Amino acid sequence: MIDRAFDLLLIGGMLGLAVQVVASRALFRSVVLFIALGLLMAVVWARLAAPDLALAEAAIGAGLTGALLLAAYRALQPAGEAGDAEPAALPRRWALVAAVLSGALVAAIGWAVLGLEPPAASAGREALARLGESGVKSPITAVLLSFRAVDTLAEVVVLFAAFLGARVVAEPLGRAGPGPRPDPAGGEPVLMPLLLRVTVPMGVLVAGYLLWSGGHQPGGAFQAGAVLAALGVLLRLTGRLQPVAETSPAERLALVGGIVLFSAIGLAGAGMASAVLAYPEGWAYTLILLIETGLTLAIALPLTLLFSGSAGLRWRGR
Amino acid sequence: MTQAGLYTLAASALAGIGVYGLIVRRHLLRRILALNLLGNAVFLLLVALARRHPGYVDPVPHAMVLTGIVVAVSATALALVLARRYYAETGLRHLPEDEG
Amino acid sequence: MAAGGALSLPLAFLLPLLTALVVFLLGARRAPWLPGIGALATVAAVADAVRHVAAHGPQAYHLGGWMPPLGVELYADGLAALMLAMTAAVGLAVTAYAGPYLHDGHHHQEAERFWPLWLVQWAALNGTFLAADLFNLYIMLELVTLTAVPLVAITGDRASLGAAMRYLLLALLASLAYLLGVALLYGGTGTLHLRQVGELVGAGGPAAVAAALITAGLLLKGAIFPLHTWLVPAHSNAPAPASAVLSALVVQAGVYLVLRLWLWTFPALLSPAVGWLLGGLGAASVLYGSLQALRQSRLKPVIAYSTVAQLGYPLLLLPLAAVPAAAAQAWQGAAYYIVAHGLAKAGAFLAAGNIRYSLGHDRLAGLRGIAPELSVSVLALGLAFVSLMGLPPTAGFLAKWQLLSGALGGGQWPWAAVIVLGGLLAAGYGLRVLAMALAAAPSDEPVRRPPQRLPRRMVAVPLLLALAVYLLGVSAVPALRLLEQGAPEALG
Amino acid sequence: MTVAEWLSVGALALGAAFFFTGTVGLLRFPGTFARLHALTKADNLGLGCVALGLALQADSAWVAAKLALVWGVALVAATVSAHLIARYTLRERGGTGRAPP
Repeated sequence: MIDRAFDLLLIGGMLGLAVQVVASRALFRSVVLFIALGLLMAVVWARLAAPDLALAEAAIGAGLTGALLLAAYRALQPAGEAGDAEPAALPRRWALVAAVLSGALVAAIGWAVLGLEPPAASAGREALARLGESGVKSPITAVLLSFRAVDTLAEVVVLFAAFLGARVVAEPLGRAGPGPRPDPAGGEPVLMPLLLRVTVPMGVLVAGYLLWSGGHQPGGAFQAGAVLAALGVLLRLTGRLQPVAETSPAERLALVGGIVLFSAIGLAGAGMASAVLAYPEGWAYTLILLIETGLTLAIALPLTLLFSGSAGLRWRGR
Repeated sequence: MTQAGLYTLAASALAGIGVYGLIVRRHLLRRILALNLLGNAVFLLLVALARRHPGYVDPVPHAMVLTGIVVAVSATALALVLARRYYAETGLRHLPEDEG
Repeated sequence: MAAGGALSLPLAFLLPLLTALVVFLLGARRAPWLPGIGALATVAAVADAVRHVAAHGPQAYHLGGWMPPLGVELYADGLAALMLAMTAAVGLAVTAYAGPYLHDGHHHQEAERFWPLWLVQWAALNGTFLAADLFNLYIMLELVTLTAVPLVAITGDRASLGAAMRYLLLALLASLAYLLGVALLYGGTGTLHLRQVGELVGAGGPAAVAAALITAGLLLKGAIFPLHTWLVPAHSNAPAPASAVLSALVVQAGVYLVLRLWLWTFPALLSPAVGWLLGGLGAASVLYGSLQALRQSRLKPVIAYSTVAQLGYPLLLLPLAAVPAAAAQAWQGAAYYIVAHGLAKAGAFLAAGNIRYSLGHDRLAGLRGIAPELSVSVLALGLAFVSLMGLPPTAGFLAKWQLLSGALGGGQWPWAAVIVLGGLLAAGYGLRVLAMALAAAPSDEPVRRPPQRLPRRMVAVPLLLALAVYLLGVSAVPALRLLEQGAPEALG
Repeated sequence: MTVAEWLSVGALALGAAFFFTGTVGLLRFPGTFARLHALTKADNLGLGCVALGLALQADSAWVAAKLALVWGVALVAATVSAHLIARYTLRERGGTGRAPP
């Protein structure tokens, strides 16, 4: 009873926020409400027994996407203009067409899901049954790095491709990313160094823990990479990391090293195990942990660079 | 109605809101937001459907959504950079309707 | 736990990917030979895959040794092998062409960025043709999109940025529509494997909704009328090698997947009404794209609208597939069409790139009198257009002939009429361009700036592509025999 | 119910009340400073009460320690962000051009 009420409250909040994101007059409000929606989604994932997703959503879906959106909001604000000055809304009949179209979509999907019987057998059931063969104890890590490893490989390449693409269309260094700091000459708030002194080591620790724990419980390269990327964003915003126009060799290695390692171990599987992307008997856990370590960097660095809007970063400690 | 059923219906409603926003709002940032709403709807549908099985939670959709979240942030980041550059070059924050 | 199948299947994905990563690691300037090596290695892997399919029938490779539904399968039948081979031919040509095009001193930064993007895209395209898994296909499609958009925007001018933005938003919408359908299919069947889904999904309501969502997404990616609006600005504003890849490969991957999914996964849903609807959209693309191509005043938009038109033909297979007398020939025609169009279109865009490189513009009215100076490029353009028109002895002719005789054999005269009309319109826009290019220079024209000299490799590549179209027109038997390996059971 | 459970329920209810008050303040108070005042004070206390209530129900001291850590980290984050918001507002509104330390 209480459970159902909580679900309804969550769904109501989620849909209410989504409507506000679309309908709100002020763009800034839409962006902030979208970030709030991301946090609410993290609660939804937890409700639906998906703690891995809750972690990833809070860090990536709400946190990093939010930071990217806010930076872009500021960049798309014309100088000296307070309001949003949005392009003229579409004529009324278009809104009607859109309403009919999206209403039809809702009806079609709703009708389809209500008629959908859960299948007797599923890939997930087999994954759980054969978890022991994968070498790790967490079913999601097993799916991501053993059963469907090629998806994970391709997906890290997607992130790399987004970084490459962002380089093609990037703005000049001074305007890109979060933009120039408001008062570079003025001092830093007194609490900032304190915060960094607490957050940075703790964040690295948390990332390391998440990486290691992915073998047997929620966590893994995605979550660890997201936490590291969040630290990168923090250091970039506080000026510890400065944007530069060149990618250093070390950064290049961090960007593609994990993917190269993953592909190389995958290819070696053709000779040393049964197939490409198979792990030799008894080596699965070690190799998966090794790959995940490489992937953590290959996730964290492009995300940080995409936020920074630069090809590289240099340390400028204070 | 089961919990999973409730959330699948919520997912279809969320998808509708996203598509509506994508059509009626022209500001590039709003269109990117609307696409992300639609993405969240798809993820929600996958996870809710994974919850229907008696006795176990299907890990495959969870892995798919985890992958999907990273793909979504990659695409969003590229779209935002492109929108900013487009604005810097043209001064426009929406795509003109007539060309193409 | 055995992989089965040829190792060259995963290599066709991994080799270009690894090349891209190493090129990025070293920098394209430090290793200008590396993309060429990677391209040759990829071509070798593809050749081996094609050889396996031709000799031993369809190949299935189980990545990680996990059988579906647990694992991801790579599957190459005749159709996939033909797509891989076409991609390899175009890929090799583009790699050879882009070298001198980008390294001429003006495009240093573009070169640094072009190579990794293009090589990742090649890997993703091979992955798209090989993946027998709905979710893996989603990631491959996203990878293709996220590499195609920067290629459109690589020149960074206003027109190309707007085109890239529009393309990206629509392509992301298409991906999400596709993924929504995949979610429904997995929810109903518990598997993501193309054929397993097909066996389990049936023809009920949820399957129909899923198929509609997936098809809408793919038609948007494949730029089929009325979802074609993004294509022309995107393809005509990109630099020549990018235009060639986008038109010959990227959009065709969408059309390929429409055929793949309807014939292998949803044959139960392919009722005559659905066939007519999809075929009708294809026919509308053919007619609309051709008519628009006739009205353009610049060369690259002509070729881009011709892409919209040519993408429609393969869809004509879907209404014909259910007609026993038409199915077999239409199947050969549609598959051959994708190959013929890919090669001819890549040749046409690269030849147009030469003209633009040399003259600095591509206005049709300014093409008068270029034939003596750009004879080889104009020849390549002309040969490519002849295939697009469907005249013998080209591959385009053969593909059209098979489609047409299939349609006539099955008594499906409306589709036959579309094919003939499309050919006539193509002749119209093709001859219009060629007439301009072959005309004598107007005598009253003010002195033109002398055309820039073309590197020899850029002259040769479009001609070789165009000649390949003729080779496939004259000797079609190996390719058609390849197509019979694992031809869909749904036909007829 | 044991004493610990009663205490736990009481702490949770108190925490919820603090959160409610803080949220009402955020929505109703005029001006950034007043809102900040309502939000940080009430919500930090509310979170503390909730953490305490949950810690009383925890299976082990280890879990209770983790809950305490959550509260501590949230306090640090709230302190710094409140400080930053206040500082920014003061500079924008005050018009002195110089930020306080």
